[in-house]
Order: sequence, then C-alpha cells, then structure tokens
Amino acid sequence: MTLIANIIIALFILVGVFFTVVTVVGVLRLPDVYTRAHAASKSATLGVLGILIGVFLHFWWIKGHFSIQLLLGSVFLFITSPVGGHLMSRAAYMSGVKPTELTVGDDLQEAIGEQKSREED
Amino acid sequence: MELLMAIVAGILFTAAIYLILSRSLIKVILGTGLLSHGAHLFILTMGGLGGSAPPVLIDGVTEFADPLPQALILTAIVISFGVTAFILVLAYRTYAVHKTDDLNSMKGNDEHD
Amino acid sequence: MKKNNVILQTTAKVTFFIISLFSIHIFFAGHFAPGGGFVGGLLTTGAIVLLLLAFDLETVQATLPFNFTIVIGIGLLLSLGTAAGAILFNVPFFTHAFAHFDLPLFGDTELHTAMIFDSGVYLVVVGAAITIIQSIGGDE
Amino acid sequence: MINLLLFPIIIPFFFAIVLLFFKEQVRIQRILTVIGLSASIVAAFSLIMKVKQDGIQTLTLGSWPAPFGITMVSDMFSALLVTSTLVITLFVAIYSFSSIGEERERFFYYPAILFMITGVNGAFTTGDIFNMFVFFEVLLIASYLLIVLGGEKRQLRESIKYILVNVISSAFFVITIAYLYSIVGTLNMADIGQKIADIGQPGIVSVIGVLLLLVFGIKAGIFPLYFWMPGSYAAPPVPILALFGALLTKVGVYAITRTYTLFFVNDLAFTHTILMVLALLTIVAGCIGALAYFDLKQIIIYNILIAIGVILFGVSLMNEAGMQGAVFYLIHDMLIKGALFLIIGIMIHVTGTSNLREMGGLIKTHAPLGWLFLIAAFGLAGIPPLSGFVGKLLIVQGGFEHGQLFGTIVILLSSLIVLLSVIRIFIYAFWGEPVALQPTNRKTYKHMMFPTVILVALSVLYGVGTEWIFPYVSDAAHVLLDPSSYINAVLKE
Amino acid sequence: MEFVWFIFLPALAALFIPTLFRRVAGIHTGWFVLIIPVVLFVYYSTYLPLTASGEHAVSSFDWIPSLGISFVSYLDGLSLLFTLLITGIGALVVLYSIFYLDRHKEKLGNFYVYLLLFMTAMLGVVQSDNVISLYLFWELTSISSFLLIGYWYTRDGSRFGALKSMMITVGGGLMMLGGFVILGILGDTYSIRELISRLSDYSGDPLFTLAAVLLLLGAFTKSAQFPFYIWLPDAMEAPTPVSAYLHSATMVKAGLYLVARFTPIFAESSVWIWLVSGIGLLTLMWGSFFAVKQTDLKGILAFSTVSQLGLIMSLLGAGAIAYHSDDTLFRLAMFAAIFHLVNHAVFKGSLFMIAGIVDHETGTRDIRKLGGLMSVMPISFTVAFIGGLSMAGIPPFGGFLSKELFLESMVALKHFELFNFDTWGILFPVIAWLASVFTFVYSFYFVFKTFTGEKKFDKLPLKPHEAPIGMLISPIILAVSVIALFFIPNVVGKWLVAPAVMAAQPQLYSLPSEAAVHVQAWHGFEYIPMWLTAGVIAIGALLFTSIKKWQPVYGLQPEKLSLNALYDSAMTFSEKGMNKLSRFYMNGLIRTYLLYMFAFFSVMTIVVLFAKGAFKLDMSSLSPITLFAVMNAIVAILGTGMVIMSKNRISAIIALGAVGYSVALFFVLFKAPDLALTQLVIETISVALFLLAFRHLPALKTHGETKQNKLVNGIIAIGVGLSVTLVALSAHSNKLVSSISQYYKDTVYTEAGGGNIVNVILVDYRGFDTLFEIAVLSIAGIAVLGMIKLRLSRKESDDEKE
Amino acid sequence: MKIFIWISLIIIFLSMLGTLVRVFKGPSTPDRLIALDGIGVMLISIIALLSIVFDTIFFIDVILLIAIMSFIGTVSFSKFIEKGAIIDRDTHR
Repeated sequence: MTLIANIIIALFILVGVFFTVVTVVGVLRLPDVYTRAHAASKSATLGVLGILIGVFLHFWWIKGHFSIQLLLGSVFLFITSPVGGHLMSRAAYMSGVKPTELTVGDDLQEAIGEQKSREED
Repeated sequence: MELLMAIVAGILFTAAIYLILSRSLIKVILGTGLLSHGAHLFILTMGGLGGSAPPVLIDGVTEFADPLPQALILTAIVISFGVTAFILVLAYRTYAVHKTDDLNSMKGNDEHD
Repeated sequence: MKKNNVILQTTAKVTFFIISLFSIHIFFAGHFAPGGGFVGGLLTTGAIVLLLLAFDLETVQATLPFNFTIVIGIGLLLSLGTAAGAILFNVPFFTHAFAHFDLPLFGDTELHTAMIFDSGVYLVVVGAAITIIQSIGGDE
Repeated sequence: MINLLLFPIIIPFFFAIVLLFFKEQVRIQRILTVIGLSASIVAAFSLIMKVKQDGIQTLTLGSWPAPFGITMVSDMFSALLVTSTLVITLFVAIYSFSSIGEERERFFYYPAILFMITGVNGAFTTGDIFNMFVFFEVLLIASYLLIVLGGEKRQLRESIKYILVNVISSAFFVITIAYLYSIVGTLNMADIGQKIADIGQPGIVSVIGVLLLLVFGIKAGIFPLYFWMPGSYAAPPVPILALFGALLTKVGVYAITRTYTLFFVNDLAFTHTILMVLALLTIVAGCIGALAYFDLKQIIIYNILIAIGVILFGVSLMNEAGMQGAVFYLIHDMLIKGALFLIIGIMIHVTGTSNLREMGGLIKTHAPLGWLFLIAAFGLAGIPPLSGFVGKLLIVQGGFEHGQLFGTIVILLSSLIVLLSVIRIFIYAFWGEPVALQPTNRKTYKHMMFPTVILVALSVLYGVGTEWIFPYVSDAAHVLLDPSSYINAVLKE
Repeated sequence: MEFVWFIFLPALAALFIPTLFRRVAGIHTGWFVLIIPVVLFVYYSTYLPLTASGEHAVSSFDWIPSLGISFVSYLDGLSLLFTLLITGIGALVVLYSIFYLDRHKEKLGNFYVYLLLFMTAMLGVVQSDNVISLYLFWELTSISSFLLIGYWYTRDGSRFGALKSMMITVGGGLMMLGGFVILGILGDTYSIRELISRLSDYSGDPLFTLAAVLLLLGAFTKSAQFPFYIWLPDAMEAPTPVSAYLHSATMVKAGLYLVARFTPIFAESSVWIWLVSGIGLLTLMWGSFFAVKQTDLKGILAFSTVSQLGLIMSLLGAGAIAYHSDDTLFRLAMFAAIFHLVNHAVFKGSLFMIAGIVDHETGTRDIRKLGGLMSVMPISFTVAFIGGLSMAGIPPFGGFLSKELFLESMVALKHFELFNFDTWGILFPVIAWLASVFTFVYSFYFVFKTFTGEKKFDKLPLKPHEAPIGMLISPIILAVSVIALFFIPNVVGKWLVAPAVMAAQPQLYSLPSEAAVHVQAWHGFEYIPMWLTAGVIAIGALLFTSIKKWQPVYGLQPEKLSLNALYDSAMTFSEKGMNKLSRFYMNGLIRTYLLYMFAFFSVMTIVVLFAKGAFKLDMSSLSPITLFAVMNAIVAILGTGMVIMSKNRISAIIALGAVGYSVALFFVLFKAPDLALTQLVIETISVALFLLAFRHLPALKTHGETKQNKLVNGIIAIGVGLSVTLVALSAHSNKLVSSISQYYKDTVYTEAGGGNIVNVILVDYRGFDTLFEIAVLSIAGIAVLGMIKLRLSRKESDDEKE
Repeated sequence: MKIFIWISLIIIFLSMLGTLVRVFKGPSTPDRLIALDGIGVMLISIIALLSIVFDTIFFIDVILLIAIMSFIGTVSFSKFIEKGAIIDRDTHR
C-alpha cells in the first residue's frame, strides 16, 4: 500500500520536476518577454501543481494529515498564476518592450489605437 | 554552517554599508533594507543553527531549534518594517522638497555662518 | 485611456476571500502552530493591498469604511488592556490566564488571555500597515 | 502595588494611545497630556520613595521567574532618571502649547512625545537587554516622528542623517545582543552580569563591551560617533530639540553606565580606560564645537557633548565620588539642558533668528529672560551653588582619588569653555546695542516663560537643595558600584 | 543669632534694591545701600578686641553636610582685617557712587544689586573656613565683577573687559577648586582649620605640590599676578567706584588673602615659596615698569595696582620662609605684607576716586590731554598728592613705612639658604629696588602730569571745576587715613595687623603681640632700607624729570608679542579657529560622518578583538553544512551583488526582494516557520511600499560618484563586514554558558498553555517586547501619516516663489 | 524515496538558479519579473519538498503564503511597470 502510494506521489513529483525544468529552459532559451512569460506562467504552474499534489498526497496517505492549506494553495496558484502572467505580459507590452522579430501579428496595437482614437473624439 | 552563515550575514552587512555610503538616497534606503536582513541572519546564526525541528510542540519531538532568537528576530523584523516604511516616505518627501536625491547636495552646514 | 482591469478585479475579489480566510486561520493557529497576530495581520493587510491594487483607494475606502488610525488605537488599547488587567489582581503586569473549556461546537478549546493580546497585535498591524499604504497611495 | 515601577512607563503609553482618538481636538490633547504626565510624575515620585524605603524594586512580567521572563528593575538610578524625564517633559509640553503651533499639535505631536517618554522610561527601567532594544526603538521611532514633523526643508534634510545613523546603530545593537546571547545564553541583564562574572570576562566579552559602547555611544553622542548630532538636533522646533537634548542622549549615557557597571566590571583596566579616553575626547570635541559656532542651538548642542563627556568620565572612574558625581551631574544636565533649550527657544521667538550676530541688547527689552539665561548658564558651567557644581565637584574628587590628574584638569578646564560659550551668548544677545525686533506677541512670550522659569527654578533648587537629594544620589551610585546588589535583587538569591 | 548670616545680608538687601529704585525715585538708591556696609562695619568692629587677643569667633551653618560642605563665618585676625576693609571701603565707595552716578541716567537698580552681591561674595571669601564655600564666594566675586565691568553693556570695551576678567579669574578659580579638592582628599576635610591641624598626615603626599600649584593659579589670576594680570587694565571699563572698590581695594586682594590663609599649609613646600615670592616680585617689576607706559589715568592705576599686588605677594612668599628660618627678619615679612595691604587699600582707593573725579569733571582720563588741574581742583590735588606720595613710599605717609619693611625683607632673602635661595637670593633685593624706582616714577607721573604743568583746558570735553563736596568726602577720609597710618602705625599694628599675621602663621605665635613688629620711621643710619629709599627717591626723581626722553622705549615692544595679544589671539582662535577646525571635519555630509563612525567601529573592533586575544574559531561546535543552505547562500549573495550593481531601481528592488525571499528560505532551512511566514509577508509588503514610493522618487542615479569614493566606501564596508563576521565567529566559538531556552521548552505547554514556543514567547514570556513592538509599528504608521499630510514647507516654498 | 526527493529538490534548486540568471540578464524589467515569478513558484515547490524532507507540516502555511505573496508582488510590479503608480486614488477620474 505504502509502496503504491509512494509511487503515485513520486509520479506527481516527477511531473512537477519535469515541468519545472521545462520552465527554466523556456525562460532561458525563448526569444522574447512574451514567449518567456508563456513558458513561465503555464509550465511553472503545472510543475508546482504536480509537486503540491504529490506533497499533499504524501502527507495525506503517509502521515495521515489532510492538509487544507496545500489544497487551497494549489487552487490559489491555479487561479492567480495565469492572471499574473497576463498582467506581466500586459505590463511588458505597455511599457514598450518589443516582441521578437518572429512575431506574426499585433492585435493589441490596433485595439489600443482604436481606443485612443475613440477617446480623442 | 555557522561559519558560512556568519560570512553571508557579513557580506550582507558589507553590501549594506557600501550602499549606505553612496550618494544616492535610493541606494541608501536599499542599503538599510540589506542591513536589517544581515542583522536578522546574525541573530539566527548566533542562536545556533543545529536545531532539528521547528520550535513547535508536537508529539514525539523533543529536540527543537532555539526558539528565543527566533522570537527576537520576529520582533526585529516588525520593527525594521516600520522603520523602512518611514524611511521610504521620508526619502520621497525629501526628494519632493529638495528636488534632488543626491545626498551630497544636502550638506546643510549653514550653521557655520 | 480607460483601464481594463476586469480580469484582475475578478481575481482579486476571489482571492481576497481566500487570503482573508487564510489570515484568520493563521491568526488562530498562532498559539499551537506557526502563525499568530503578526502574520495574520500582515496577511489581512496583504489582502487589502490586493484590493487596493485591483481597485482604487476610494472604492476600498467605501468598502472598508474604517479610520485605520482608530484601529491602531483600539488595537493598542486591547493589547495594553489585556496586559494591564493583571494590575487589577495585583499580580505582575502581563500575567496571562488560560483554561480549557469543553465548548459544544469546537470540542476541547483552550481560552487564553494571550489570544486577546494577540488580537490587539492583529489590529495594530492591520491598522498601521494600511495607514501607511493609504497615506502613500493617496499622496499626490 | 507590585506594579508600581511600571506606571511611569504605562501611564504615558496609555495616554498616548488615548490621544490617537482625539486627533483633531487639540484642546483635549493638551489637557490629557498634562494629566497623563502629572499622573506619571506622581507615580514616579512614589516609586522613588518606595525604592528609598525598600531597596531595588523588581517585577518579572507575566510572573515568569527572573531570567526567563522580562524583568523590570527600578533601582534609585533609574527611578531618578525616570522622574526627571517626566518632569522635564511636562514643562516642555506646557511650553509647546504656545510655541509649537496647532498644525503640529494636530498631527500627533503630543502622542509622539508621550510615546517617546514611554520609550525613554522603559529603557531606563528595563532589566532585559533585548527589551531595552525594543524601548530604544520606541523612543527612536517617536523621535523620528518628532524630528520630521512639519516637513520643513531643513528638517527633512537633517532627519535623513538622524534616522540613518540610528538605523545603523540599531542594527549593530541587535547583532551585539546576538553576540552576547551566544556567549552567555541569556538576555536578562542581571543574569548576564552574573554569568560574565562567573566566567571571568574573557576577551570576547570585552570586545562586546566595546561594541556596546559604540552602539550606545552613537545615541549618547560620544566621540567620534557624535558627528550627526549637531546638525540633526538643530533641525526641529525648539521644544522637540529640548526633549532630544535633555533626554535622548541621556538614554545612551544611561545604557553605557548600566552596562559598564553591571556587565563589564571584571576588566576595568581595559574597558574603562577606553571609556575614559573616549569621554575626554568627547569633551574636547564638544569644546571645539561650542566655541566654533555663533548659532544658539549649536552652542547648546555642543554643550551636551561636553556634559556627556564629563558624566562618562565620572562613570569610568568606578569609585564612589566619581559615580555619585556622574549620577548627580546626569540629572543636573537633563534639567539644565531642558531649561536652556527652552530659554533659547524664547530668544529665537523674540528675535526671529538663532544667529547670535544678529542679536543684541535684549536685556533692555527682556530683562527677566536675560537673568534667567544667566542663571541657567552659570548652572551649566557649574558655578556654585547652582546645580552643576556638586556633580562636577564629586567627579573632580573622584578623578583625583583615581589618580587621573590630567583627565581631571581637562574636566575643570571644560567648565571654563562651557562658561565662555554660554557667556558669549549672553554678551552677544543680551548686551550690546539693541537691534530692532519684530513685534511679537507678549502673551505668547509670557506663556513660554512660565514653564521655563519653573524649570530653571527646579534646577536651582536641585543645586541648592543638594543635601535633600544627596541620599538618593548616593543610593543610586551605591547600586551602580555594587553590581551584586542589583543582581541579587533581580535573581532573588 | 548666628553671625554667619551677616555674610548674606548684602545679598538679601539686594533683593529689595530694584523695587526701591523703581518706587522711590526721589532719593538716590545709594543712600539705602549705604546703610548695609556701615552697619556691617560697625558690627564687625566689635570683634576687634576678640581677635586682638588672639581668639577667634566661629559661626556656621551646614549646606551639604553629607559632603562636608558648610557655610562658616570664621573670624580671626586675618579675616576680620579683610572684613573691615571690605565693609569700610565699601561704605566709602557707596557714598562716593551716590554722587558719581546720576540717578536719572543710570540703572542704579542693577548697579547696586551687583555691588551688594559682590559684598556678600567678598565677605564670604574672607570668612569661609570651608574651602568649598570659599570657592563658591570666590566665583561669585568673579561673576559680580563681570556684571559690574559690563555695567555699560553697550560699550564694546566693557563687554570685552568683562569677558576677559571673567575668563581669567573663573579659570583660575577652577584650578583652585582642583587644589581644594586635592586638599580635601588628602586631609579628608574641607575645613581649613582642620586641614592645618592635620598637616603632618599628608604634607609628604605627591599630590601636595600639585595642590599648591593649582591653588596658586587661583590666587595669581585673582590678584592679577604675572602673566594673568592682563585682565585688570581692561577691567577699568567699569564705573570708577567699582574700580576703586573691586579692582584695587578688595577683590584683587582675595588672591593675597588666599595665599596668606594657606601659608600655614603650604609653607612646607619649596615650590610655593619660590612661586609666591618669585612671581610676586616679577609682577611688581613688570607692573611698575609698564605703568609709566599708560596714558589712561585708570590704566596707570591698574598697572600700579598690579605692581603693588606683586609686592605684597612677594612679601607673603618671604613670610612663608619664617617657617624654615628663625631669622626674625622673615617674621617681619608677613607683617610687612599685611601692613602694606592695608596701606595700599587706603591710598589706592583714594587715588581711584580722584581719577574718577577727574574723569567726571573733565570728561577724559587721557593723561596726554590733562594738565594743570591743580588750580581748579585744589582739594582733589591734595588728596592725590597724599595718596601718590604714599604709593611712592615717601614719608610722612603710610606707604613709606611698609615700603621700608618690604625692602628690609627682600634684603634678608639674600641670606636665606634653603631651596637654592642662596644662589638666586641676590636678585630679590635688586629687583625690588628697581621696581621701587619705577613705583616712584609712576606715582609722580600720575599726580603731577595731571595736576601740574601746562593747562590744556580747551582740549577737554568738559570745563573742569572742583568736584561737589559729596564726591570728595570719601577720598578725603582715605587721605586722612593715609596720614594717620604714618603716625599711628603701631596702633594699627596691634589691632589689625598683628592678629592677622598671627592668623596667617598660627604655628609660630601663640599671641598676637608676639607677631607685632614695632614700626618706626627712623632706624638710624646703619639701616640699609633707608639708604635704598634715598636711592629710590634720587634715581626716581631723575627718571621722572627725564620721562619724555626715555618713554619711547615702550614703543620698542612689538604689540604682537604682548600678553594681551596672546589673549586676543586665543579668543580669536576660539571663535574663528575653532570654526575653521570644526568646518574641517563637520562638513555636513552624512557620508563623511558615517565614514568616521564605520572606520572607528571596525578599527576599534578588530584591534580589541586581537589585542584581547579574543579571536577564536572553534570548528567543533559548528553544525553541519547542508547543500541547500549553501545554494541559498549563493542566491542571497548573488541577489546582494545585484542590488549593488543594478542600474535601475526596479531591478534593484527585485534583487532586494530576492534577497528577502532567500532570507525567508534560510528561515525555513533553519526551522523557523514563524519567521519564514513573517519575512515573506513583510518582504512583499515592503516591496509594494517601495513601488508605491517610487512614484514619488527619481530614477536611480549615481550622481557622478568618483572611483576613489567608491574605493573608500568599499574598503570601509569590507572592514565593517569583516569585523562583524569575526566577532560573530569568536562569539560563537565562545559559547560558555548554556542558553535559557530550555526553560521555555519545558514550561510552554504546562504553564503557558501553548504549543508554538516562538509565538508563546512573543505573546507571553516576552509579551512586553511585543506590546512595544506594535507600538513602534503604530508610531511608524502615524508618523507616515503626519509626514505626508503635514507640510509646513509648502508655505515656505510658496514664499520663495513670491 | 528520500533520495528521490533530494534529487528532485536539487533539480528544482538548480532550475531556480537558472531562472535567477534571467533575473540578472534581464534585459527588460518584465523579463526579470517573469523570472522572479517563476522563482516564487519554484520556491513553493522547494518548500513543499522540504516539508517532506524535514518531516514537518509547519511549513505548509508557508507554501500558501508564498503563493499569495508572489501574486501580490507580481500584480504590484506589473502595475508599476505599466503605470508607474500601483495604487490609484480614483479609477473613475
């Protein structure tokens, strides 16, 4: 029983570690802010969720301690992480960080332009 | 471990003092921030780092980290928070009035008529 | 430019409650597990800061219509009062008392005067931190 | 009333909190301040009586046994200091009614004063080294509030220096406590004293002694740690300056005295020689400054340095006469500095400047002020029978008994410099051709005079009535010289 | 009634003077004041028979008995003599002042208050048996003298003179206090009588000589001895009654009194004898020589006073020799000293009053403008003539007698063989004689330049005429006394001088009559002093007549080398020099101040650490190093580096936050969950605060900091970092006593009812800390509020704009 | 199991150091910010795993706390970068 539990836990943690590594590779290798933000917010969230679940299960199954905080933490991260990513990207954009050359289109540019012209009316 | 931590705290102190000695008000404030970090680490280090469990009673655990330095640090942290907030506001008020953040231009030895 | 903050504001509302709950949990956990008045108060402050970030000073002021200077005063009085209660019994200042009660809903509960003291701490921390943040944020 | 010794700390604290609720009602604030301070004074006086009667008073907070909880200890030394602090504050507060201005009063001026007094009295009373740090922080942050209150250009500029220096000193204080804790494993001052005596003060403890001297020296303003002081103290309005000058530096002096009589008493030849040399250098530095300036505030501020040097010299002698003199002089200096600052406040109010060169002939229009100043000045210089004399006499006596001829003669000569510096004020401001004065409100002048006169009168009384005060001073010195009495009272062995 | 209170009578009376002056405008306030010295004079005269029989009277009242300080009125021959001088001349001076000072123009209220204060002070000095109260009155004389000299406070000269006299005399007084304290320690008493009786216990102590020197500093400054005399000429800015009273008859004699009083103690010391007699003689010579240089009438008198004081001082020194030699000649010296002291008080008082009259009636005191006044002011001239000749030592005036005694004593010194006097003794009579010649010259110079010779009335500011009779009464009384002293010296000797001599040398005499010297004008032709006097008159007359020819000699002395110039440059240095000095290191830069502090801190710490051999590194007590901690340490250090390096403020804040978080991680690693929680929250909120505040702050700028500055900063920073680390390591390696923490672990559940020890410490064991820590937070809160909301400088800047 | 957790921990720690490189390199402030956010997340992982290593539940609160705090930090930083002011007085103006 404990073995199975341990294996499941290890699996979750492994997933978490994997995504974390992905994150760091992404953050280091991707060309511009926006892509890096993408890597950071998504894979990092996944990574931490994996680990949190693993740890949660560890305490629940092995130690017999049902930790609400860990669950709450997972939920919280799940909610806030994307929002954080969104905000950061937006901030980057607004502060004028140029996207990489490879970028295909820039919709927001137009949207802001429209809004500005509307305000000027 | 204590050796290492003392050195880390010492480095924090060094950096803090280096910053405090600079001319820019902002750097000085950053320096005070580092200074308090260094001080807290020193307290922790001096209390001994060998504790095997957090100082919270739990069945079956008898060896704890020394709780007293922790309590002291907690007090010190809160105090330095208050002071940091104060210094920040003071800094920007000073900047607003003096129109500069260069400490060299805030000499003020006008008493030397 | 009109600000588009819908995402943040919605998240903030949700998380505000999570954080508040957590802060209360941390506050009460204090005596037996990590936590206590400080962290609790600071967390509550964090929650309010989040609201401030997402909305603005006036909205938050309307939602939480406290004079935080008064909150500081109340908190300090509470803490001091708890400590000074000992004077009435002519025992050294700060002598706490505690007892275990068997309350219907919570089971065996320890009631401790330190708790009142800690709530004073909580109030002061919230009051002071918010006072500072409000003042700076409100400064032109 | 086992909690009696806490009242001089708690009452101002309580009133400070209550004042927070009356932010806009200046009148209520004033009344409450006076009530609070008067009540504290009553408590402080009864504390002195109690200590005189029953010896050292201790209180272990929370009923925890001595080294574990925080112990508050009131020996005669601290009781005297607490009382003088409160008395001075009361008069400064009354003085503020007419001089500080309503804007400041509305922005927590009185609560800040009361908080500061809480900190000062706490620092004087506490028997726990970390608790002392906390009280230091209380008084410091309150002093930050006071020094910057009003946000005038010069205030802001000097506040930065003041605060920076104090933040640094706090950091060093904290780590020094940590070092001490590492070595002796306790925070209770009596316990520390005991344990250091037990282990025979190894070298490292002396190092910590020096560190503590530096930490407290920053607050006390000893050489070469005083440089921030003249500028910073001169920035805020006069009542605040009076409080700072009269009280804050004395906290540092108290802390040095306490630690150097309780902890580091096993290697006097080393630690106390350092203290003595620094004290003498402080006197020299103070003398240079006191002569160098033509600014009222600066002159008196530098006189603080001289006084601190004199007191610490007395402490460093570690003999009866020296210690009695130091205690006597310490309280004298609190009173007289408070009074002098209030007087120069009035002079600045009347003339609109603090530059001596722009004053003159005030004796013609403000004769009582002139005589008041002259009395205070002579008191400061230690002209008998005014208050500075007996303290200095005892310190000189202690110095000669100790065989420290050179230092003692420096002390004597410093009196001359003090006299020169303050008489110069008298000659420039009160004598000479009268200069044209801005019309000022005579009523305000009178209101400012009232507390000032009383404070000067008190200092005169302190000097003339030495015989009544002497037993108390003698008790205080006795405890300082005999650490075991302090230790026994706390640890109840 | 205890007669010690009579000392305070004048001071008490002074309390009523301002009221009297204001309310009773019709009568000159002086008349009320006059009552005091007269009453006192009469009262104290009643003690004459007592002291003449060698007894004394004591009355005392304790001031600080715990320290052995009391007010004692000890009346023996010496103190009674001075007391009578003070009250007697005091009465005459007050009388004189009534006519000298105009009651409408002058602030008599102040004047008489000071004068009465001075009277109390002076009585206290001479009657105190307790050295501490003696010191008290001593300083009080300095203060009242200061106030009196500065009486016309709008004049520059008055202020200058007042400050000068105060600085020098108070400084001397302080040194004297040092001497007193040493005596007090040695003899374990502050009472002079007891000190004398215990002399043998301590006279061999090494501090004894120091006490003598310190005491003499007090006496020399007060009695205007070389080189401290410089204050006296400047003190002449005081109203003339004051000069007559304080600066010739009484206050300057306090130093002489002190020397006489302490002769029984210090006569043991060779240093004392050499200093007193040597400095006295030097002063005599110096003063008499430079008196001729002066052009101000009061200046001449001031220098003459200096020289006369020197004369008496040297006699006192010679008198102390009586303890070492049986030669009756030395016993004569003390008698001569006291006798001349009386003489001087009388004739100099009269001369000052005449100088005042001349000033009052002609409007000038410049001797170059004066001349021929004899015709219009015959009475004044007569008085001046009598006083002047007495001063010159010419019969038939009192001065002659004491001058002869003086010369006799000086001749005797030649033979004295102790303390190397046999080698240098010959100088004494020579200098004494030379000085007497100059004394003769300046006396004549003063009298005859003013009253005879060419009349230059048209150059005078006022039209000269004889003074009103009221103003003349006092000088006339004094002039009569001068003559009387010549004819009844032995009466005076018996009642006044001999008791005083006995008081000054109590070990030598048991009855005053033994001390009495029969004074006579004619000793026969073998009497050397007679020939010396004749020589003085001959050479003196020669010099006086040729004064125009040699007076330019004085111009040879460069002004810069004079003692006055020394004082002036000291004063300038104390203002300008100190300012410059202070400017040099007080440059207003916080960085500089911090550099001093840090440099001192690190040097001090490291030096002490190694000097005390306290540095120790105990590897055994270290806890094991964990990998995470090392990694985290790297993070913390990198973060720190980034804070320093970062070029913009956001990255600096990010880095600071990173350091904060790594500190939190340290807390986790070292088992401090509470700390970790708090640190995390606080760090975040701090960062938010920084960001908030950055809206109001500029971007990060280096302000062109030089490389050199950075280098210095770096070195200092490293020094401090190194010292704190080293101390930390040594402290850790010196864990000598186990911590008190175990108690908390044991009692936390049972007695405090909690489980989280840290939290229980915070709210219970050390709740007091927490209570005030939240107070700190609260104050920070209201401080921020106050700082932001209250802006008095806004008005300021608005003003600037307008 | 212990060893596995240790290895995971070290990997995550190294990742954290890697991310830290980004914090140093920048180039733009948002880059650093993003990296910092990532570090916060990794810190959570580390502490979660450390709880297993230390065998204590007392650090679990820290996890949630870091989550909250890093969110607040992220929001304030982004607002600062975007607008320069992180708290508005009044959005409707």
